[in-house]
Amino acid sequence: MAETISTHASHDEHHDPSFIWKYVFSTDHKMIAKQYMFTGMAMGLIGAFMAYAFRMQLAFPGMDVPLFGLVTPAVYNSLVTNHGTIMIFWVAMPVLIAAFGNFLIPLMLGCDDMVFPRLNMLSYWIFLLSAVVLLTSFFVPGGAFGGAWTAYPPLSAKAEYSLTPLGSSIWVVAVGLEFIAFLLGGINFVTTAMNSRAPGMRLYDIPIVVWMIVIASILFMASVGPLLAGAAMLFMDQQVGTAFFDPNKGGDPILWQHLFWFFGHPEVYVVLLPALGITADVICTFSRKKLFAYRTVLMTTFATGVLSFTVWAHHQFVAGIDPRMANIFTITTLLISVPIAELCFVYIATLYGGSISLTTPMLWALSFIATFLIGGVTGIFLGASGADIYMHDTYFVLAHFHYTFYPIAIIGTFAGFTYWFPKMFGKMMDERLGKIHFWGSIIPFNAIFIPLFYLGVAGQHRRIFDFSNYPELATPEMQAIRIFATVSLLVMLAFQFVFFYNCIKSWMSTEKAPDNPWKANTLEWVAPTPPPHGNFKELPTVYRGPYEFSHPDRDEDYWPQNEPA
Amino acid sequence: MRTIANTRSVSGVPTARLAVWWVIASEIVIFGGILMSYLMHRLAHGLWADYASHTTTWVGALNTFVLLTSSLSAVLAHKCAVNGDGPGAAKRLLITSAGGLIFIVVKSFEWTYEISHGYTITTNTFWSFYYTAAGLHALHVIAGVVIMLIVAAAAKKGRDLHRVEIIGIYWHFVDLVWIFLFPLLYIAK
Amino acid sequence: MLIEALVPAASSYAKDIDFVWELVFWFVAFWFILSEGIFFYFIMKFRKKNSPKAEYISGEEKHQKKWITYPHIAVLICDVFIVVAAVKVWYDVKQDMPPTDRTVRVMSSQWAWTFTHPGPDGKLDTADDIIKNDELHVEVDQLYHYELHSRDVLHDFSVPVFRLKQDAIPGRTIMGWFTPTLTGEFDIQCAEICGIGHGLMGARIFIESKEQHESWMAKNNPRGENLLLASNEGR
Amino acid sequence: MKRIGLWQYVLRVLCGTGLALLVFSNTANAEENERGKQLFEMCSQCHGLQGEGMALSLAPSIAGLELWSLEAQLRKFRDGARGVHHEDIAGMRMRPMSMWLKTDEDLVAVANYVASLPAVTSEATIEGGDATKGKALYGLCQSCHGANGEGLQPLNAPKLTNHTDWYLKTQIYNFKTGIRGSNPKDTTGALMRPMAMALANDQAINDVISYIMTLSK
Repeated sequence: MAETISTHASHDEHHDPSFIWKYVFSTDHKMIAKQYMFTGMAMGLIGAFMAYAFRMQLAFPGMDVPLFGLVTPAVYNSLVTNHGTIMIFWVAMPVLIAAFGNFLIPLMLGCDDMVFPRLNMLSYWIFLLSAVVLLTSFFVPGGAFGGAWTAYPPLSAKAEYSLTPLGSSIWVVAVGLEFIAFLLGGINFVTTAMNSRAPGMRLYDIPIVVWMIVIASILFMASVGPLLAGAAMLFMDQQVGTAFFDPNKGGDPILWQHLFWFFGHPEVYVVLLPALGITADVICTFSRKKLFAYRTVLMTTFATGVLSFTVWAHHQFVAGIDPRMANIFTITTLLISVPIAELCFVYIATLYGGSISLTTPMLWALSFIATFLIGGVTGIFLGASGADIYMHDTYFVLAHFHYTFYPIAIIGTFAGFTYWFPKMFGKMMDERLGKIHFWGSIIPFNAIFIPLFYLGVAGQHRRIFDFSNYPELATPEMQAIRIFATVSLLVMLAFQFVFFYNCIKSWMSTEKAPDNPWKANTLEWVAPTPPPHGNFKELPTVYRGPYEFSHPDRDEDYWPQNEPA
Repeated sequence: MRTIANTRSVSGVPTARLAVWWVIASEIVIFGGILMSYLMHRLAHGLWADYASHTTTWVGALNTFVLLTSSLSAVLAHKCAVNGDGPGAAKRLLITSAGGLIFIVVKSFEWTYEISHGYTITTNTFWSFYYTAAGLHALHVIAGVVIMLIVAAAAKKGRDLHRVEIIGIYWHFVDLVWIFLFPLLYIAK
Repeated sequence: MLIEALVPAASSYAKDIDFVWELVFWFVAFWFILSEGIFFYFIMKFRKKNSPKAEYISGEEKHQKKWITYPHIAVLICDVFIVVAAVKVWYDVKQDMPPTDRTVRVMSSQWAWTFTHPGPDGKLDTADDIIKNDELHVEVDQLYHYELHSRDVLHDFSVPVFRLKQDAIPGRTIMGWFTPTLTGEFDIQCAEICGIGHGLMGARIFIESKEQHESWMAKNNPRGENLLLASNEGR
Repeated sequence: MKRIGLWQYVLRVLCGTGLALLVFSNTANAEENERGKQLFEMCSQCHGLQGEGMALSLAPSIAGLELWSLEAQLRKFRDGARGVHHEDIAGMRMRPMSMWLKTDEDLVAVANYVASLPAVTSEATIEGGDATKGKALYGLCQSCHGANGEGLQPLNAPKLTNHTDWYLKTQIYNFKTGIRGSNPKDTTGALMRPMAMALANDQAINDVISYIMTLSK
């Protein structure tokens, strides 16, 4: 085989990287993955802090929030807006797609790096720029944008309505930059997966997580265009004075909603799929089972991807679109519940006959299924047009999508992070602390959002900063529920310190992790721990699928992909 | 810097060509978004035919001709590159980028004329679409010209000849977008 | 029943919407409990200490695949029921417009609701219109059309007790209908973010009996408002 | 404010104790002015950081106005005596904001803070007003608002200097047409209505405003 690492070693010699080139301007996919991971987590902390500030306002209206100050209505709006934007675009996307995609794709496909390493670096730097741009909006006159993460015009398009003349434009620019960063990254992922697989790796030998990230990247590429165009149009409306979305001058505010949700709904699957992939890998490894019906999973995922482009208008049932359209979109929306339900059944079926060990990553992966089911089933209420008339834009919606996005962005990330931590950093994590962190996150999470379902059914609407002006919502009982949810949030946030302590402690520990601590099959565990520049001592050849656990012909219960028969 | 990953070609399509197809795929949806929005508005507003009558069809037609011609020389450049004729490819790429420049120059005169006659981007939504769609396309032309000059400079020295094909594919795409824009903005009156 | 325990159902279609909701609820509860039950049962049963060696199941063979194929068809059938119920209610509430000669005009603006009641003559845009900010007065058991406008940005006219929700769009007039069935005083909320005053943009709906409504109209002889119409040319 | 149940109070205390580690900026015992300054963050979104007003958000300058008048107007907004007319676009924006001041203490605190801000003299934006003609017309205003527009509290007449001129114009128009002052709860505003009606047309309003603007200098 021509592809040995010797070519690479000689290549490496003439640039012995200095600190800056190794850690900052790195083109190494693993370093870029870590950069994405830590930037995403830092943004996650900022987003969580925002949640803390506005949840405190909801529980104790008018209170001077410790470490934050007074949450005025304008500040409240900008907090909920940016909490949503950050958590989806600057946490879920970079961590799930970019960080795990960058780290896993070359390793799992058995190659040395991405096909375009410099493009990869550019993608990260544009992403970082976009994050900085977004955060600057908090320090400009008028403050940060406060028109919700959906940014419906005319509110977002005109300064006299939003009262944030600069904040709203900065928001649009940041989101646009972020999309460009992920377009570049996505092209890299897809091309790498199509062209650079290890010799012998057929399409059905690719680990599900790689498939999912690639499909997610394609979904993203296919859906983000209209919104990028829309963002350009919105920016022109704000700054140049065009009238794309201004009804008084012949524009149409509903157009934005179509452009936004044409992207916005597939976006849910863009972040969902990588999390599902991570879960699949973790569940297979820790139940020592082959993934149930690999090909069905793949086909179902494709079907979900295609269907996800046909459901967007269920976000607009009561938005003034032609009411006849709602009937079509009710059908497509309920149809998409079928493949998602099927994926859940597959995961449950995978557990059957397994030999399950409840390690920290496994706990996270299992809780993903358990909680995502709640998010999934509550979506049916909202997809059914008749019921959505009442539920639309209530806290029921809010609780529903937190039950999808929390499993995706938080649980999925922790499952992947704890599972691949040994490979990323070369150290094992502390299991006991990991479990404390797990229970300390998962119980308060449910305690936050189950009450919010109740509040939503009781008719409480979103994005209202203080309910004491609504006599029916200002009852002491409902206020008590709000306080309960907020206290749960505080508990959950407090437990995150356990995680950071665990990370630092494990990272500092002197004990090195073995190359394949979980006895898993996929190629990243073949590489040395942590993988050096160039990843493998000798680039592997693949002989079988990724989930050959407990094969009857073999004594050991795992069978690495690169081991000859 | 080339990685081993970059030299592999499991799908049979060279990596760079594969990537440019994906770039084009994502660009198609961007332009698709604008054009769909334009069409929806156009169908809903009969008035727009009147606004559109102020565009100058023959200028648009001239530009169409220029772009199509430049695409032809991009094809010829590719042919040279396949035969290993770097300087020949560079020459033909220069002709293509000259076509792109002519397109931009014609466009700037056209816009100057229109703006000085009071048809600015804020006049009404038709003109907003006109300037936004054509402006975004013009940005692609400019980017294409710049990249093409870089590729041509390398090709002249016989380096990176595979890039001639890549920039050619991109240029055909830019051309194709104009083929959609021209009838929508100029002809449909 | 489930929703009514929290929010009274005060319109003719509120119970239909609640019915769809509950239909979904029971279907979903069934699937949720079933799958979570099996899920946790498997986790308990196939723990490493109980089953040290895992089975090798590809899931690709027909007799294995049926375990996901059958439930998936069953889900599809449940979906059909839900679609039928949802579309039927949707048609009644949003597509169908039962005729009536009572219309109220709802004008939303940053950050107030302006309700134009037709007054004793039952017609809008006449001298006896009663214009009220943040107060909507309607008579019980009467079919009303509403005419929804917005002055600036998107708003959403949401009356939880009616289970009614509709966005207001500047530049468009959106028509809808409701029939109040309970007397009392309830909340109206704005359900679409409309700027910094969004959270304070509440209004009240007063559903009155025929006598109460008539006396309210008599009391609100719209003097102040109409002086304004007369003096508008001074601008 | 709403009465708080006992166990809810306990929850609050527990929560507060939990946070005690984090609390560095406890304002519970801070000066009233501190509270007013803090609350003013809300107002500054529209009225500007120094209360100088912002035409974009239809918010007039409020800095340095008299305390009594600021307080009275805030109460009117909050209690539904002003800003409830459906044509009062700026008023309908202000009314919800005033409802944010839930207690009288907060209301007074923010009024105090605004009154303490240095008064601003804004540029004239209305053209075509004749200050000399306006001076003659001002004779009527003078009896309540004073010869130099300094206002007279016993007559509930606020000072007219240091206002933005477009605000004065809108208000005169509003009084004239009954958008303001016709609400039965607004007893003091009702007094202004006949006075505003004395200004026959647009030109007269512009003239008198031009004159008032000269008083601010």
